[in-house]
Amino acid sequence: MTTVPVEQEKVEACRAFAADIADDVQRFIDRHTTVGVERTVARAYGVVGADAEGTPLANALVDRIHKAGQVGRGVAYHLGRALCEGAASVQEAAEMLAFSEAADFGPGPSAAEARGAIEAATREAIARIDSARDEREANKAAHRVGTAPLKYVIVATGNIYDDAVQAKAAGFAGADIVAVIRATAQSLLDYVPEGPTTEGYGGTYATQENFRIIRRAADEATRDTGTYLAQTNYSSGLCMSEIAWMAAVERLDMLLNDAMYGILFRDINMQRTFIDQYFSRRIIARSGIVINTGEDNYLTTADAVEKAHTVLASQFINEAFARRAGLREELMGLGHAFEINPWLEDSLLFELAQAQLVRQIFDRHPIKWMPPTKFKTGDIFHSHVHDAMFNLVGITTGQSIALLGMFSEAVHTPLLMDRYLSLKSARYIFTAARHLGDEIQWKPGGIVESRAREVLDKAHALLREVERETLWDAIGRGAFGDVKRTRTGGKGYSGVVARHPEYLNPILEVLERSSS
Amino acid sequence: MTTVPVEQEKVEACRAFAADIADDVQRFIDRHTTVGVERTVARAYGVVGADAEGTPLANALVDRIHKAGQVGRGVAYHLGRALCEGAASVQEAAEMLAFSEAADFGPGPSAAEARGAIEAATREAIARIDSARDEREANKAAHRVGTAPLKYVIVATGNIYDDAVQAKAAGFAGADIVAVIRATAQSLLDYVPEGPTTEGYGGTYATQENFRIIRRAADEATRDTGTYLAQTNYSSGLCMSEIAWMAAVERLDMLLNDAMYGILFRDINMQRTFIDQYFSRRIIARSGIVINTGEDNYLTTADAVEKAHTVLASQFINEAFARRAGLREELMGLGHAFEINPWLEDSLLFELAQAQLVRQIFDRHPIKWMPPTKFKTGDIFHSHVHDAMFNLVGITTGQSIALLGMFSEAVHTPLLMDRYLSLKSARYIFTAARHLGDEIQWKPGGIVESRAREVLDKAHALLREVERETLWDAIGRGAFGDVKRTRTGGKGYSGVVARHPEYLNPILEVLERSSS
Amino acid sequence: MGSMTQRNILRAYGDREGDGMVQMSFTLRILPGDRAREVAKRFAEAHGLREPLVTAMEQASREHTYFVVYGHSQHGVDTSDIEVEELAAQPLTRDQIEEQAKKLGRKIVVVGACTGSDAHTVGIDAILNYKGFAGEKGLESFKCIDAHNLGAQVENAELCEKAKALGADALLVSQVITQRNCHKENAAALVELATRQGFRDKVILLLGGPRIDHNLAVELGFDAGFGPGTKPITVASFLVERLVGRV
Amino acid sequence: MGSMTQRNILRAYGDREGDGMVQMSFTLRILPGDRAREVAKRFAEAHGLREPLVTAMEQASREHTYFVVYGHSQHGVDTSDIEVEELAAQPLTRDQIEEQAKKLGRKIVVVGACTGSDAHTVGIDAILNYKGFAGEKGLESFKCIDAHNLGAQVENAELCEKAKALGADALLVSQVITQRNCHKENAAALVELATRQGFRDKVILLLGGPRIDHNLAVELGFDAGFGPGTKPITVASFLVERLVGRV
Ligand code: B12
Ligand code: B12
Ligand SMILES: Cc1ncc(COP(=O)(O)O)c(C=O)c1O
Ligand SMILES: Cc1ncc(COP(=O)(O)O)c(C=O)c1O
Repeated sequence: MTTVPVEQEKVEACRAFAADIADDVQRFIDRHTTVGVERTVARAYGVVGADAEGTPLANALVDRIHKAGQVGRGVAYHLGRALCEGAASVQEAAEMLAFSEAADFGPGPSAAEARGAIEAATREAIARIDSARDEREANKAAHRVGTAPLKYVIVATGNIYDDAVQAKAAGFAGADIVAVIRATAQSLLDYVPEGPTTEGYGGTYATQENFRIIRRAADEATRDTGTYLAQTNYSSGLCMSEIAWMAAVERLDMLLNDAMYGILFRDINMQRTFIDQYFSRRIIARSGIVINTGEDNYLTTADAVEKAHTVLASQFINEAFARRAGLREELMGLGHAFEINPWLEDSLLFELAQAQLVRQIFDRHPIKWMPPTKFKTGDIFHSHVHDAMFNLVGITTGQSIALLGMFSEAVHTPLLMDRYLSLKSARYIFTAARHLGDEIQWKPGGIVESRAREVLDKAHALLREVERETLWDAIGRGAFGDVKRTRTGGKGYSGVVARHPEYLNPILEVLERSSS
Repeated sequence: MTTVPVEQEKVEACRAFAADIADDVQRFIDRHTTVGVERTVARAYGVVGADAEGTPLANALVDRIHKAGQVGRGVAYHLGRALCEGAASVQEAAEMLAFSEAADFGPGPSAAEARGAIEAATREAIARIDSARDEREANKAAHRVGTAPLKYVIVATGNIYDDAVQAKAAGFAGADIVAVIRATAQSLLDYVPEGPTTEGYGGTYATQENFRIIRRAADEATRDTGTYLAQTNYSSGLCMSEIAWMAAVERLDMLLNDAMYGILFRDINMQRTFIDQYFSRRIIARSGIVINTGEDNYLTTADAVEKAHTVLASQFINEAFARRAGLREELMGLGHAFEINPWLEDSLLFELAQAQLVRQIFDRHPIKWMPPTKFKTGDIFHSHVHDAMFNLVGITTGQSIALLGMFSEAVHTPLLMDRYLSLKSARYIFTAARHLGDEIQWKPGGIVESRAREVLDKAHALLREVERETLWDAIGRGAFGDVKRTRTGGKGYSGVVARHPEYLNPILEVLERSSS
Repeated sequence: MGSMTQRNILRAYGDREGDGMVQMSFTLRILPGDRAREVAKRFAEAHGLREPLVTAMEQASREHTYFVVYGHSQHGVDTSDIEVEELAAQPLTRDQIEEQAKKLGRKIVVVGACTGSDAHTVGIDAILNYKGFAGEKGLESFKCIDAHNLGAQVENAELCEKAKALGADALLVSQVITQRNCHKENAAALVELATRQGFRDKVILLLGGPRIDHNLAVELGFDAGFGPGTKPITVASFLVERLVGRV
Repeated sequence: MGSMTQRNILRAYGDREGDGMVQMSFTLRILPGDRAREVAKRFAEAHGLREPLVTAMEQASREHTYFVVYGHSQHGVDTSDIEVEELAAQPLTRDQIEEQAKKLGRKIVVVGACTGSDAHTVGIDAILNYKGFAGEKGLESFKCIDAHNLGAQVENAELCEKAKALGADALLVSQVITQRNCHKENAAALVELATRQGFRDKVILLLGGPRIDHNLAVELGFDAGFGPGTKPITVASFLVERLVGRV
């Protein structure tokens, strides 16, 4: 496989900076929880259902506790306490706590007592993740699994039943992974909608039932084609960890999940995001889901030549956070993208350099390679060629997961035909250039090598700076994606809560003990 | 620039075989003429016009001489004789010889006398080629000239006035070279039609007036864009040398011209073709026109992996013939093509190997690189991607002239829009991968290197065989393009004539003295 | 029960049932701008596209602009009344063909050519020659078939002569060049010639080529037409069935 | 002379004047085959394509087939009656804008946002921010303009509040997400809100985005619309002309 020279000491120095950066934030994370985390715990304990307006019980429950100022003890404490005090089940306990006049959030039994009461439910919660994981693995073992670069396509009709049709069509046409893009506004919703949904703009809501519908379709496609069709969705936004949990129990294979994306691109509060990502990743690690980070997005707002190093720096940080949440490298699908101005001389060499560099530095990671989007226009013919070059760089540099470009990128979320043609083109190029990467050696000191060196150098410099100023401040001054955010600004800040000294979260404890 | 290892001794051996092969045929050529050659001579002397049925005077003249069994003396002899005998001009002489009862083809003055009579006309004929050449060169010097790979596109509306519109559009859209494809049947016509034409299938007739119309359009485009727009057409078929002459005096820049294409692909008699190609190339050499040979065609009937070496072998032969006609390497646009089954694993590596090999072996030659056609389907979207890979290999291996693929290849001769998109795509890839070739070193002993070695080895073996059996017999058994032809079969055989011991062709003599 | 014909209207499918989404591209002699976009929209609307979206508008010459448009097509096709012979549907197997052909008591004589000024041999070779096409051997490889391939650039008159001389059961004509319908003229001329020469009814006439389909061939007076991707076995199967009947 | 309006019918151009050649692609819920090809042809014919040629027919799912068709469009557009404001036609120069704006005696206050759940800031940033777009600086860079960029995901209500608080001369709204016309709903809702709040007539409302054009914006109740590739100076020019008049 082709290589560019990578200074190992520099890489290690980057990892060391990233470790410091993450440790600083991790200390904060370990002392806090959020309403999102607690709703996830509630769901894991089996709290289900929603009221007539669609407010999930998990929300009603946690909101009430929050109103009482008692989220810091952990929802597990309150549920455990209710069980101690006679509730017949977690569900009953949750309903009581959410709606009953009798609910008491004042002083009560000790955390140890509550923990005891909920211990069986804790075991069940974990068993549910584990058995879904086993089922996923059995299913994969029983079928052919695609070879890298895995062909990843999105569906986004807004209607989950149409999405299912499209997902199966994608499987037929050769996709390895299918993602149902979320509706535009969902990441800002502080709850996960219930049931199947048929109306969404720019995508379809992520709901547990929708996950099931697509899983069923993907399983059918798997049986039909003999090749395992993986499913992915977004563990992002204000319900990051809840969705991670739903994905875990519904056998999703991957999740878009990034330590900083929500902050930068959805203006979600930093503290909230950091805490949520941690818990989401603990679940993901246990479940054996592959995450996909979102560094590609930086290049949609910042220039891909000037700011290439911010992608690399961010990958080191995402890696450091992921490691602190127990993920092994094989589950870390770090994201990067082919977003250089295509009309720039030698843009392809720059893309090759970056792709190669990331591939080598994160050699055990299932790197996620994103197609051109920003410079796409409605000239669908040309757009198709642009994607072809992306496919070529992908196979040449051995990317793991290739989110295939769509020729209609600048027009609409993909039609069935767009996806078919995208898959056909990828199949052609991945076949025609199968061993191109093995064949190429880069000219010493040439454009590709120099560019790779430059990007690593700059990433190193940036990480040193971020380490000095802390990640909080670095984001504050726009270090990533040219976007600036403040520590207490953004959505969801009110859902951040300091942990009580006796904070109880037995599920997190189990997860923290296990390694993925 | 990237290289594959090329055994120089083997290349030299190939050239030596090719020299023997061509010498054998050249001995035959030097003893013969054809009606086509003689019509060309007549035209060069200024014989113009056609009768009401459209039969050109040059044809009427030579046919009559042929009927009299006197073509072997050369049309120059007959014209010269008529001048000796009182004709006021070559044109008058021609008319008399073609139509008059008084025309006498029996014994007459000596060749020397006839030569003397036509000497002034000989000088004028040559001067006309030379001044057209000077004009072309001045025009090029006054404008920007495209950089390699030159972007070559075809127009083929059937109507010369539409062709002119399309040619200008191509110039606007960035073409460096424009070819007007010929009507399907023209190469089998044993005359060149007169005047502008507006009806042709699969292309537009090559006529002198049509050449002028396109030259005018191309000159306008040149002035408009500031980049010289070159013009090309086909010196092929039964009127090979006549068209070469028309192209020379009408300032065309290139000509499709191949020593064997007519034999193999139009079933034109071998002897006829060899003689015609020689004279056509003598004119071409004087005129400074770049020829494009047609080895790409082999891969439309034979398999591009199995028969890649036949392309290379044929290039050596075409080179040897061209050299014998006085062409310098800088005018030899040897043809090859990107025609491997795109669904074959590593097809792109094989294409790279072949393109690179040809580039290196013929390093001073303006190599002509032909796009995929055979495996094109009516899926225009995919076809566009297929062409993109062709463009990529072209820029990477430094091809000189790239005939750009059209996404509608399997559908129709290109529409204005098809050409626009093709040029746009080439512009993108030539820019984005400008220095890719400089950056790549091929893995020693890898797929690319091994393939290049294999092709050269096989070409060497084939040339050795052809040398042994002679080219006549090699073609007889289908050595090229999987097509078999016999020495006396095919069209136009009746137009082959042994030269009289006193054969007169003063124009050829001048051309043979000059070097291009 | 009731014999109501069921109407079955097919509409285009983008990503939602019934959305009617289609894509068009075209060139107009107009320069890009707000006005040109409006013209392109109306042009698309004239074709029955609702809410057309002009996604590309690029100047392609000093006078022309190239457009890409998406829109919701209002049109549908009633598929219930479309009857088309699916020639390729279920060809006989090679063994069935040989078996069935025995009933004829002699070989089936076929003569093929690419006619007129058309020099594209690859298609007719694919059907006739031993070597065949995409791994499937041509008619020459069938024991029951005596195949003659006259190659390309064959004049209709020459083809008819040969056919008569060889006592052909079937004439196989390939037409690849189709610019301004020259294939139609050439093909129709052959049928006329065979009719004039009085043997039209004694032979099976097959037409093939990348832009040929069964309906077109029948319109032109042929017995059947074969389009892109045709396999030799489909042709053999058709011939045997016509000459001997279905297995 | 006579005042006859000249009709000027534009037809598509392939490679010969008047050939009407257009390309279409679409997906139908049918499996590939001779019948499907016929259906695709009829579908194309329904759009006004003569002699449609189905050039691609590939199965894209268990139930769907993707088609490419070429054909001669019978339709033409009468361009003589199409009147469209060419907003980008001749914008003022930067100097002219500054000069002209002086007549106002104060800065032009503009407030911009990408509204609703739409998070695409790049477009509105390109117009408003100093940095601008494709080398052209944004409205912020004009001395005569006081530009406020509220960013993305801004609710209409919030935008109106800010606009009133800042005494905005113009509201600049960006809408990028357009799936099933959500941009139209959201844009229309803003106009309604501004009307309800009684300041619709006191401000200039501009709408922009990759799928916006002037006509659409006007239909939705805005003063003008700006599509893909809009340059900040065109917007500045428009604003000055509206507020102060043409130079
Ligand atoms: C190879 C090729 C050539 C070769 C031909 C070599 C040869 N000996 O055949 C060469 C290079 C010589 C050539 C030359 C020209 N070509 Co050409 N050529 C092609 C090409 C690339 C592929 C055709 C092919 O071989 N297909 C593979 C075969 C297997 O497919 P097929 O023909 O469709 O056959 C299958 C079926 O149709 C069917 N079938 C076909 N015939 C028959 C007959 C019967 C009886 C049956 C049952 C079935 C059947 O079965 C076959 C197997 O499935 C096409 C573009 C393309 N990709 O399609 C252009 C193309 C056909 N050529 C074209 C043109 C214009 C020319 C030229 C006129 C160009 C020029 N002016 O120089 C010349 C002149 C040739 C002439 N007088 O005919 C145009 C035709 C445009 C049009 N629609 O009219 C095309 C479409 C390219 C283009 N876009 O311009 N060409
Ligand atoms: C960058 C991008 C993103 C970035 C946005 C980052 C950011 N901070 O802006 C990220 C990655 C976050 C993103 C996310 C999503 N995106 Co997005 N995105 C794009 C992309 C690639 C480019 C858009 C862009 O920046 N263009 C460059 C700017 C300069 O162009 P512009 O917006 O057209 O602006 C110009 C003019 O229109 C005009 N203009 C624009 N606004 C205004 C306003 C005024 C007043 C004026 C005068 C002029 C004006 O002037 C500008 C300069 O000329 C497009 C695809 C494409 N290539 O177009 C998809 C695209 C817009 N996204 C899309 C979707 C669906 C989404 C998601 C919903 C997907 C998902 N479910 O995850 C999310 C959610 C975002 C949300 N809630 O809105 C779809 C929209 C489909 C549709 N037609 O409805 C697109 C088309 C991609 C696709 N094919 O699916 N996206
Ligand atoms: C990490 C991550 N999360 C989520 C999303 C999707 O956006 P939304 O925030 O609308 O879910 C993306 C989009 O690229 C992403 O990279
Ligand atoms: C050398 C040469 N001559 C001529 C032609 C064109 O064909 P025709 O014989 O119809 O002129 C080609 C086509 O590729 C060619 O390569």
